[in-house]
Amino acid sequence: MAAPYRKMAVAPRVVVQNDSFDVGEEISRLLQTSEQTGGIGSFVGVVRGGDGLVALSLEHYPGMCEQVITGLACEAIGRFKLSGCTVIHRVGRLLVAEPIVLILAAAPHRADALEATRFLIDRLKTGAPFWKSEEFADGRRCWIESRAEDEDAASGW
Amino acid sequence: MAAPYRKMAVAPRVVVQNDSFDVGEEISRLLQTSEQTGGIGSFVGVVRGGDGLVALSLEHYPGMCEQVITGLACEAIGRFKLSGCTVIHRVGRLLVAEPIVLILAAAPHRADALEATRFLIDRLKTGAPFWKSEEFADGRRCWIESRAEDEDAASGW
Amino acid sequence: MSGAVTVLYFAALREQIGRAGEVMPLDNIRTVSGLLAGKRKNDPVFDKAFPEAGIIRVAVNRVLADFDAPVKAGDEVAFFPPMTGG
Amino acid sequence: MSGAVTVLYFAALREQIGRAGEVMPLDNIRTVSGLLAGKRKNDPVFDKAFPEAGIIRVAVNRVLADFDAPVKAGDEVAFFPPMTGG
Repeated sequence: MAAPYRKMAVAPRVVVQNDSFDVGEEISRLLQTSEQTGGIGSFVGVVRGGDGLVALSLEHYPGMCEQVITGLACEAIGRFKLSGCTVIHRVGRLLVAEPIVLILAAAPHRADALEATRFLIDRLKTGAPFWKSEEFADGRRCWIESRAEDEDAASGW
Repeated sequence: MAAPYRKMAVAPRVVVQNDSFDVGEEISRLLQTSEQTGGIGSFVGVVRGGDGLVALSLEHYPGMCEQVITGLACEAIGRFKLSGCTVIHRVGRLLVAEPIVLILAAAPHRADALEATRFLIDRLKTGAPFWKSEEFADGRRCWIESRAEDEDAASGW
Repeated sequence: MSGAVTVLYFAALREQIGRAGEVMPLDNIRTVSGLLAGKRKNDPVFDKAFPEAGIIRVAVNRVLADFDAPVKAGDEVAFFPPMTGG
Repeated sequence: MSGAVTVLYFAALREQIGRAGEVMPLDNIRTVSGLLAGKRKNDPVFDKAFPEAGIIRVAVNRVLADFDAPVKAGDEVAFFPPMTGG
Protein backbone atom coordinates (compact mmCIF):
# COMPACT_ATOMS: atom_id res chain seq x y z
CA MET A 1 0.00 0.00 0.00
CA ALA A 2 1.15 3.50 -0.79
CA ALA A 3 2.09 5.81 2.05
CA PRO A 4 -0.63 8.35 2.90
CA TYR A 5 -0.49 11.52 0.80
CA ARG A 6 1.30 14.27 2.67
CA LYS A 7 2.58 17.18 0.63
CA MET A 8 3.17 17.68 -3.04
CA ALA A 9 6.90 17.44 -3.66
CA VAL A 10 8.49 20.16 -5.76
CA ALA A 11 9.80 18.65 -9.00
CA PRO A 12 12.46 20.58 -10.93
CA ARG A 13 12.15 21.31 -14.65
CA VAL A 14 15.46 20.38 -16.35
CA VAL A 15 16.06 20.73 -20.09
CA VAL A 16 19.16 20.42 -22.29
CA GLN A 17 18.47 21.75 -25.78
CA ASN A 18 19.88 23.48 -28.87
CA ASP A 19 17.24 26.19 -28.99
CA SER A 20 17.14 29.35 -26.94
CA PHE A 21 14.62 29.86 -24.12
CA ASP A 22 12.00 32.46 -23.24
CA VAL A 23 12.73 33.64 -19.70
CA GLY A 24 9.34 35.30 -19.26
CA GLU A 25 7.53 32.16 -20.32
CA GLU A 26 9.65 30.03 -17.96
CA ILE A 27 8.89 32.38 -15.07
CA SER A 28 5.14 32.23 -15.82
CA ARG A 29 5.31 28.45 -15.89
CA LEU A 30 7.12 28.39 -12.55
CA LEU A 31 4.59 30.77 -10.97
CA GLN A 32 1.73 28.45 -11.95
CA THR A 33 3.14 25.64 -9.82
CA SER A 34 2.86 27.36 -6.42
CA GLU A 35 1.08 30.32 -4.82
CA GLN A 36 3.74 30.18 -2.11
CA THR A 37 6.33 31.87 -4.31
CA GLY A 38 7.34 35.32 -3.05
CA GLY A 39 10.49 35.71 -5.12
CA ILE A 40 12.35 34.17 -8.02
CA GLY A 41 16.13 34.32 -8.26
CA SER A 42 17.60 33.89 -11.69
CA PHE A 43 20.88 33.61 -13.53
CA VAL A 44 21.38 33.76 -17.29
CA GLY A 45 24.85 32.82 -18.56
CA VAL A 46 25.79 34.58 -21.79
CA VAL A 47 28.55 34.20 -24.43
CA ARG A 48 30.86 37.09 -23.52
CA GLY A 49 32.57 38.86 -26.43
CA GLY A 50 36.12 40.20 -26.59
CA ASP A 51 39.57 39.17 -27.95
CA GLY A 52 38.03 38.36 -31.32
CA LEU A 53 35.70 35.67 -29.99
CA VAL A 54 32.98 34.78 -32.51
CA ALA A 55 31.21 31.82 -30.96
CA LEU A 56 31.28 29.09 -28.33
CA SER A 57 30.51 25.46 -29.06
CA LEU A 58 29.07 23.41 -26.25
CA GLU A 59 29.53 19.64 -26.20
CA HIS A 60 27.72 17.53 -23.62
CA TYR A 61 27.26 13.98 -22.35
CA PRO A 62 23.61 13.25 -23.18
CA GLY A 63 21.73 11.55 -20.39
CA MET A 64 24.35 12.23 -17.73
CA CYS A 65 23.77 16.00 -18.03
CA GLU A 66 20.06 15.77 -17.27
CA GLN A 67 20.77 13.35 -14.42
CA VAL A 68 23.42 15.53 -12.78
CA ILE A 69 21.39 18.75 -13.13
CA THR A 70 18.24 17.07 -11.77
CA GLY A 71 20.28 15.88 -8.78
CA LEU A 72 21.60 19.41 -8.15
CA ALA A 73 18.12 20.91 -8.52
CA CYS A 74 16.64 18.41 -6.05
CA GLU A 75 19.44 19.19 -3.60
CA ALA A 76 18.67 22.92 -3.97
CA ILE A 77 14.94 22.35 -3.46
CA GLY A 78 15.57 20.58 -0.15
CA ARG A 79 18.34 22.81 1.08
CA PHE A 80 16.75 26.19 0.30
CA LYS A 81 13.05 25.29 0.71
CA LEU A 82 12.23 26.14 -2.90
CA SER A 83 8.69 26.28 -4.27
CA GLY A 84 10.00 25.68 -7.81
CA CYS A 85 13.18 25.30 -9.83
CA THR A 86 14.03 25.39 -13.55
CA VAL A 87 17.37 24.78 -15.26
CA ILE A 88 17.73 25.02 -19.05
CA HIS A 89 21.15 24.52 -20.63
CA ARG A 90 21.87 24.98 -24.32
CA VAL A 91 24.32 22.95 -26.40
CA GLY A 92 25.71 23.46 -29.91
CA ARG A 93 27.23 26.60 -31.46
CA LEU A 94 26.30 29.89 -29.78
CA LEU A 95 27.26 33.39 -30.94
CA VAL A 96 28.47 36.28 -28.77
CA ALA A 97 25.62 37.69 -26.60
CA GLU A 98 23.55 34.52 -26.95
CA PRO A 99 22.25 32.98 -23.71
CA ILE A 100 23.83 29.66 -22.65
CA VAL A 101 22.06 28.70 -19.44
CA LEU A 102 19.01 29.71 -17.42
CA ILE A 103 18.64 29.05 -13.70
CA LEU A 104 15.37 29.92 -11.93
CA ALA A 105 14.86 29.32 -8.20
CA ALA A 106 11.49 30.23 -6.67
CA ALA A 107 10.92 30.40 -2.90
CA PRO A 108 8.56 31.95 -0.37
CA HIS A 109 11.45 34.22 0.78
CA ARG A 110 13.98 36.06 -1.35
CA ALA A 111 17.13 35.04 0.55
CA ASP A 112 16.44 31.37 -0.24
CA ALA A 113 15.71 32.10 -3.90
CA LEU A 114 18.93 34.10 -4.33
CA GLU A 115 21.12 31.63 -2.43
CA ALA A 116 19.75 28.69 -4.41
CA THR A 117 20.44 30.48 -7.70
CA ARG A 118 24.06 30.91 -6.75
CA PHE A 119 24.38 27.36 -5.45
CA LEU A 120 22.99 25.96 -8.71
CA ILE A 121 25.21 27.91 -11.09
CA ASP A 122 28.33 27.39 -8.93
CA ARG A 123 27.80 23.63 -8.78
CA LEU A 124 26.62 23.24 -12.37
CA LYS A 125 29.73 24.96 -13.82
CA THR A 126 32.13 22.23 -12.75
CA GLY A 127 29.75 19.38 -11.93
CA ALA A 128 27.63 18.90 -15.04
CA PRO A 129 29.25 17.28 -18.11
CA PHE A 130 29.44 20.19 -20.56
CA TRP A 131 32.58 21.37 -22.37
CA LYS A 132 33.05 24.68 -24.16
CA SER A 133 35.34 25.41 -27.09
CA GLU A 134 36.00 28.93 -28.37
CA GLU A 135 36.04 30.01 -32.00
CA PHE A 136 37.87 33.23 -32.97
CA ALA A 137 37.65 35.60 -35.92
CA ASP A 138 41.15 34.52 -37.09
CA GLY A 139 40.04 30.89 -37.32
CA ARG A 140 41.63 29.65 -34.09
CA ARG A 141 39.60 27.19 -32.08
CA CYS A 142 40.43 26.01 -28.57
CA TRP A 143 38.91 24.23 -25.62
CA ILE A 144 38.25 26.31 -22.53
CA GLU A 145 40.11 25.00 -19.50
CA SER A 146 38.43 24.82 -16.14
CA ARG A 147 39.27 27.67 -13.78
CA ALA A 148 40.50 27.17 -10.19
CA GLU A 149 38.08 29.97 -9.22
CA ASP A 150 35.12 27.91 -10.48
CA GLU A 151 36.34 24.77 -8.71
CA ASP A 152 36.62 26.77 -5.48
CA ALA A 153 33.14 28.26 -5.87
CA ALA A 154 31.67 24.79 -6.34
CA SER A 155 33.47 23.22 -3.40
CA GLY A 156 32.45 26.12 -1.12
CA TRP A 157 28.89 24.77 -0.92
CA MET B 1 34.91 72.78 -22.50
CA ALA B 2 33.81 69.23 -21.94
CA ALA B 3 36.29 66.71 -20.58
CA PRO B 4 37.74 64.41 -23.26
CA TYR B 5 35.64 61.35 -23.98
CA ARG B 6 36.98 58.34 -22.07
CA LYS B 7 34.64 55.41 -21.69
CA MET B 8 30.92 55.01 -22.14
CA ALA B 9 29.38 55.05 -18.69
CA VAL B 10 26.82 52.37 -17.90
CA ALA B 11 23.42 54.03 -17.42
CA PRO B 12 20.75 52.09 -15.52
CA ARG B 13 17.23 51.64 -16.86
CA VAL B 14 14.74 52.50 -14.07
CA VAL B 15 10.97 52.39 -14.52
CA VAL B 16 8.02 52.70 -12.10
CA GLN B 17 4.79 51.64 -13.80
CA ASN B 18 1.36 50.06 -13.37
CA ASP B 19 1.80 47.50 -16.13
CA SER B 20 3.63 44.22 -15.89
CA PHE B 21 6.99 43.64 -17.60
CA ASP B 22 8.40 41.12 -20.05
CA VAL B 23 11.56 39.66 -18.49
CA GLY B 24 12.81 38.14 -21.75
CA GLU B 25 12.45 41.46 -23.56
CA GLU B 26 14.25 43.30 -20.75
CA ILE B 27 17.12 40.79 -20.86
CA SER B 28 17.42 41.20 -24.66
CA ARG B 29 17.50 44.96 -24.26
CA LEU B 30 20.23 44.70 -21.62
CA LEU B 31 22.30 42.35 -23.80
CA GLN B 32 22.26 44.87 -26.63
CA THR B 33 24.05 47.46 -24.51
CA SER B 34 27.33 45.54 -24.00
CA GLU B 35 29.18 42.57 -25.49
CA GLN B 36 31.08 42.40 -22.19
CA THR B 37 28.18 40.71 -20.40
CA GLY B 38 28.95 37.14 -19.32
CA GLY B 39 26.08 36.73 -16.89
CA ILE B 40 22.86 38.36 -15.76
CA GLY B 41 21.61 38.02 -12.22
CA SER B 42 17.94 38.62 -11.67
CA PHE B 43 15.29 38.84 -8.98
CA VAL B 44 11.53 38.93 -9.53
CA GLY B 45 9.43 39.77 -6.49
CA VAL B 46 5.97 38.20 -6.55
CA VAL B 47 2.70 38.63 -4.58
CA ARG B 48 2.79 35.55 -2.31
CA GLY B 49 -0.56 33.91 -1.56
CA GLY B 50 -1.75 32.44 1.73
CA ASP B 51 -3.92 33.37 4.75
CA GLY B 52 -6.71 34.49 2.43
CA LEU B 53 -4.66 37.20 0.72
CA VAL B 54 -6.30 38.38 -2.51
CA ALA B 55 -4.17 41.33 -3.60
CA LEU B 56 -1.52 43.85 -2.64
CA SER B 57 -1.82 47.56 -3.34
CA LEU B 58 1.38 49.49 -3.84
CA GLU B 59 1.50 53.22 -3.13
CA HIS B 60 4.60 55.24 -4.02
CA TYR B 61 6.12 58.71 -3.89
CA PRO B 62 6.35 59.68 -7.57
CA GLY B 63 9.62 61.28 -8.52
CA MET B 64 11.43 60.28 -5.33
CA CYS B 65 11.10 56.58 -6.22
CA GLU B 66 12.85 56.92 -9.57
CA GLN B 67 15.54 59.12 -7.99
CA VAL B 68 16.27 56.69 -5.13
CA ILE B 69 16.31 53.63 -7.40
CA THR B 70 18.56 55.34 -9.95
CA GLY B 71 20.94 56.22 -7.11
CA LEU B 72 21.00 52.61 -5.90
CA ALA B 73 21.52 51.31 -9.45
CA CYS B 74 24.43 53.70 -10.04
CA GLU B 75 25.98 52.61 -6.75
CA ALA B 76 25.63 48.96 -7.84
CA ILE B 77 27.17 49.68 -11.27
CA GLY B 78 30.27 51.18 -9.65
CA ARG B 79 30.60 48.74 -6.79
CA PHE B 80 30.09 45.51 -8.75
CA LYS B 81 31.53 46.57 -12.15
CA LEU B 82 28.25 46.01 -13.96
CA SER B 83 27.87 46.16 -17.74
CA GLY B 84 24.15 46.91 -17.39
CA CYS B 85 21.36 47.27 -14.85
CA THR B 86 17.56 47.39 -15.03
CA VAL B 87 15.03 47.96 -12.24
CA ILE B 88 11.29 47.95 -12.93
CA HIS B 89 8.87 48.39 -10.02
CA ARG B 90 5.11 48.15 -10.34
CA VAL B 91 2.55 50.18 -8.41
CA GLY B 92 -1.23 49.85 -8.02
CA ARG B 93 -3.30 46.76 -7.20
CA LEU B 94 -1.60 43.40 -7.88
CA LEU B 95 -3.18 39.95 -7.50
CA VAL B 96 -1.57 36.86 -5.94
CA ALA B 97 1.22 35.45 -8.19
CA GLU B 98 1.61 38.73 -10.08
CA PRO B 99 5.16 40.12 -10.36
CA ILE B 100 5.94 43.27 -8.33
CA VAL B 101 9.54 44.10 -9.11
CA LEU B 102 12.26 43.10 -11.58
CA ILE B 103 15.97 43.53 -10.90
CA LEU B 104 18.51 42.70 -13.62
CA ALA B 105 22.27 43.08 -13.07
CA ALA B 106 24.60 42.23 -15.96
CA ALA B 107 28.36 41.84 -15.52
CA PRO B 108 31.36 40.24 -17.20
CA HIS B 109 31.56 37.76 -14.28
CA ARG B 110 28.74 35.94 -12.55
CA ALA B 111 29.76 36.66 -8.95
CA ASP B 112 29.38 40.41 -9.56
CA ALA B 113 26.02 39.97 -11.30
CA LEU B 114 24.63 37.84 -8.45
CA GLU B 115 25.99 40.06 -5.66
CA ALA B 116 24.62 43.19 -7.32
CA THR B 117 21.18 41.59 -7.66
CA ARG B 118 21.10 40.91 -3.94
CA PHE B 119 22.42 44.35 -3.05
CA LEU B 120 19.75 46.04 -5.17
CA ILE B 121 16.76 44.13 -3.80
CA ASP B 122 18.01 44.34 -0.18
CA ARG B 123 18.50 48.11 -0.39
CA LEU B 124 15.39 48.81 -2.47
CA LYS B 125 13.08 47.03 0.04
CA THR B 126 13.60 49.57 2.81
CA GLY B 127 15.17 52.49 0.91
CA ALA B 128 12.77 53.27 -1.92
CA PRO B 129 9.47 55.01 -1.07
CA PHE B 130 6.91 52.28 -1.74
CA TRP B 131 4.26 51.09 0.73
CA LYS B 132 2.24 47.89 0.47
CA SER B 133 -1.23 47.24 1.82
CA GLU B 134 -2.83 43.79 1.89
CA GLU B 135 -6.38 42.95 0.89
CA PHE B 136 -7.97 39.72 2.19
CA ALA B 137 -10.89 37.57 1.03
CA ASP B 138 -12.89 38.54 4.15
CA GLY B 139 -12.63 42.24 3.25
CA ARG B 140 -9.89 43.18 5.73
CA ARG B 141 -7.27 45.58 4.47
CA CYS B 142 -4.05 46.49 6.28
CA TRP B 143 -0.71 48.15 5.73
CA ILE B 144 2.32 45.87 5.78
CA GLU B 145 4.79 46.89 8.48
CA SER B 146 8.49 46.94 7.77
CA ARG B 147 10.38 43.87 9.01
CA ALA B 148 13.51 44.07 11.17
CA GLU B 149 14.93 41.33 8.95
CA ASP B 150 14.67 43.60 5.90
CA GLU B 151 16.20 46.56 7.75
CA ASP B 152 19.11 44.31 8.77
CA ALA B 153 19.60 43.04 5.21
CA ALA B 154 19.74 46.61 3.89
CA SER B 155 22.16 47.88 6.52
CA GLY B 156 24.46 44.88 5.97
CA TRP B 157 25.71 46.40 2.68
CA MET C 1 5.41 86.16 4.90
CA SER C 2 8.60 84.18 4.54
CA GLY C 3 7.46 81.87 1.72
CA ALA C 4 5.81 78.47 1.78
CA VAL C 5 6.64 74.77 1.91
CA THR C 6 4.80 71.84 0.38
CA VAL C 7 4.09 69.07 2.90
CA LEU C 8 3.19 65.55 1.71
CA TYR C 9 1.92 62.46 3.57
CA PHE C 10 2.00 58.89 2.30
CA ALA C 11 0.43 55.49 3.03
CA ALA C 12 -0.97 54.88 6.56
CA LEU C 13 0.02 58.42 7.55
CA ARG C 14 -1.91 59.95 4.65
CA GLU C 15 -4.97 57.92 5.68
CA GLN C 16 -4.74 58.91 9.36
CA ILE C 17 -4.28 62.59 8.58
CA GLY C 18 -7.02 62.43 5.97
CA ARG C 19 -5.26 64.29 3.20
CA ALA C 20 -2.31 63.80 0.83
CA GLY C 21 -0.66 67.09 1.78
CA GLU C 22 -0.86 70.87 1.89
CA VAL C 23 1.02 74.02 1.10
CA MET C 24 1.73 75.95 4.30
CA PRO C 25 3.47 79.22 5.20
CA LEU C 26 7.01 78.80 6.46
CA ASP C 27 6.74 81.56 9.13
CA ASN C 28 9.57 81.06 11.62
CA ILE C 29 10.09 77.40 10.83
CA ARG C 30 13.72 76.49 10.25
CA THR C 31 13.81 72.67 10.56
CA VAL C 32 11.69 69.56 9.99
CA SER C 33 11.17 69.33 13.77
CA GLY C 34 9.96 72.92 13.88
CA LEU C 35 7.51 72.24 11.08
CA LEU C 36 6.14 69.18 12.86
CA ALA C 37 5.86 71.02 16.23
CA GLY C 38 3.69 73.66 14.55
CA LYS C 39 1.49 70.95 13.08
CA ARG C 40 1.05 69.22 16.43
CA LYS C 41 0.04 72.48 18.11
CA ASN C 42 -2.62 73.31 15.50
CA ASP C 43 -4.16 69.94 14.79
CA PRO C 44 -4.62 67.09 17.33
CA VAL C 45 -4.68 64.48 14.57
CA PHE C 46 -0.92 64.86 14.26
CA ASP C 47 -0.28 63.55 17.77
CA LYS C 48 -2.31 60.49 16.85
CA ALA C 49 -0.62 60.06 13.49
CA PHE C 50 2.91 60.69 14.79
CA PRO C 51 2.83 58.90 18.17
CA GLU C 52 6.58 58.34 18.08
CA ALA C 53 8.79 60.48 15.89
CA GLY C 54 11.22 57.54 15.61
CA ILE C 55 9.04 55.42 13.38
CA ILE C 56 8.20 58.21 10.96
CA ARG C 57 10.53 58.85 8.04
CA VAL C 58 11.01 62.25 6.45
CA ALA C 59 12.31 63.35 3.05
CA VAL C 60 13.23 66.91 2.13
CA ASN C 61 13.14 67.56 -1.61
CA ARG C 62 12.83 63.82 -2.23
CA VAL C 63 15.95 62.86 -0.29
CA LEU C 64 15.72 61.06 3.08
CA ALA C 65 16.52 63.49 5.88
CA ASP C 66 16.79 63.77 9.67
CA PHE C 67 14.30 65.63 11.84
CA ASP C 68 16.86 68.36 12.44
CA ALA C 69 17.35 68.92 8.70
CA PRO C 70 16.88 72.56 7.60
CA VAL C 71 13.67 73.62 5.80
CA LYS C 72 13.49 76.68 3.57
CA ALA C 73 10.95 78.37 1.30
CA GLY C 74 10.00 76.25 -1.72
CA ASP C 75 11.03 72.93 -0.14
CA GLU C 76 8.96 69.77 -0.48
CA VAL C 77 8.83 67.95 2.87
CA ALA C 78 7.31 64.46 2.96
CA PHE C 79 6.38 62.34 5.99
CA PHE C 80 5.76 58.61 5.70
CA PRO C 81 6.00 55.27 7.53
CA PRO C 82 9.00 52.93 7.02
CA MET C 83 9.09 51.82 3.40
CA THR C 84 7.99 48.35 2.32
CA GLY C 85 8.77 48.01 -1.37
CA GLY C 86 10.21 45.20 -3.45
CA MET D 1 34.45 -13.97 -22.55
CA SER D 2 33.47 -12.06 -19.44
CA GLY D 3 31.11 -9.53 -21.08
CA ALA D 4 31.78 -6.06 -22.45
CA VAL D 5 31.86 -2.41 -21.36
CA THR D 6 31.03 0.71 -23.37
CA VAL D 7 33.80 3.31 -23.18
CA LEU D 8 33.08 6.96 -24.14
CA TYR D 9 35.37 9.98 -24.66
CA PHE D 10 34.31 13.62 -24.66
CA ALA D 11 35.60 17.04 -25.73
CA ALA D 12 39.40 17.48 -26.10
CA LEU D 13 39.92 13.83 -25.12
CA ARG D 14 37.59 12.62 -27.87
CA GLU D 15 39.49 14.72 -30.40
CA GLN D 16 42.91 13.48 -29.27
CA ILE D 17 41.85 9.83 -29.28
CA GLY D 18 40.10 10.32 -32.59
CA ARG D 19 36.85 8.56 -31.76
CA ALA D 20 33.79 9.04 -29.53
CA GLY D 21 34.10 5.61 -27.89
CA GLU D 22 34.06 1.87 -28.34
CA VAL D 23 32.65 -1.33 -26.93
CA MET D 24 35.43 -3.51 -25.54
CA PRO D 25 35.67 -6.91 -23.84
CA LEU D 26 35.94 -6.75 -20.08
CA ASP D 27 38.45 -9.65 -19.83
CA ASN D 28 40.10 -9.45 -16.41
CA ILE D 29 39.39 -5.80 -15.88
CA ARG D 30 37.85 -5.05 -12.46
CA THR D 31 38.33 -1.27 -12.04
CA VAL D 32 38.52 1.98 -14.02
CA SER D 33 42.32 1.99 -13.48
CA GLY D 34 42.57 -1.55 -14.86
CA LEU D 35 40.58 -0.55 -17.92
CA LEU D 36 42.82 2.45 -18.54
CA ALA D 37 46.03 0.42 -18.04
CA GLY D 38 44.86 -1.99 -20.75
CA LYS D 39 44.18 0.94 -23.07
CA ARG D 40 47.61 2.46 -22.48
CA LYS D 41 49.32 -0.89 -23.24
CA ASN D 42 47.49 -1.40 -26.54
CA ASP D 43 47.41 2.11 -28.00
CA PRO D 44 50.10 4.81 -27.58
CA VAL D 45 47.60 7.63 -28.18
CA PHE D 46 46.27 7.06 -24.67
CA ASP D 47 49.53 8.07 -23.03
CA LYS D 48 49.37 11.29 -25.00
CA ALA D 49 45.69 11.88 -24.25
CA PHE D 50 45.95 10.97 -20.55
CA PRO D 51 49.29 12.54 -19.59
CA GLU D 52 48.23 12.87 -15.99
CA ALA D 53 45.43 10.76 -14.60
CA GLY D 54 44.62 13.57 -12.15
CA ILE D 55 43.19 15.97 -14.69
CA ILE D 56 40.96 13.41 -16.36
CA ARG D 57 37.49 12.81 -14.92
CA VAL D 58 35.67 9.51 -15.11
CA ALA D 59 32.01 8.57 -14.85
CA VAL D 60 30.70 5.03 -14.44
CA ASN D 61 27.10 4.64 -15.60
CA ARG D 62 26.77 8.43 -15.79
CA VAL D 63 27.84 9.08 -12.20
CA LEU D 64 31.22 10.67 -11.41
CA ALA D 65 33.58 8.01 -10.05
CA ASP D 66 37.13 7.48 -8.81
CA PHE D 67 39.79 5.62 -10.76
CA ASP D 68 39.52 2.72 -8.31
CA ALA D 69 35.77 2.39 -8.88
CA PRO D 70 34.67 -1.14 -9.86
CA VAL D 71 33.75 -1.90 -13.49
CA LYS D 72 31.50 -4.80 -14.46
CA ALA D 73 29.94 -6.19 -17.64
CA GLY D 74 27.38 -3.84 -19.21
CA ASP D 75 28.78 -0.69 -17.57
CA GLU D 76 29.20 2.60 -19.45
CA VAL D 77 32.55 4.20 -18.56
CA ALA D 78 33.22 7.75 -19.77
CA PHE D 79 36.50 9.69 -19.69
CA PHE D 80 36.58 13.46 -20.13
CA PRO D 81 38.44 16.68 -19.17
CA PRO D 82 37.26 18.86 -16.27
CA MET D 83 33.79 20.20 -17.05
CA THR D 84 33.23 23.79 -18.17
CA GLY D 85 29.48 24.33 -18.37
CA GLY D 86 27.25 27.19 -17.35
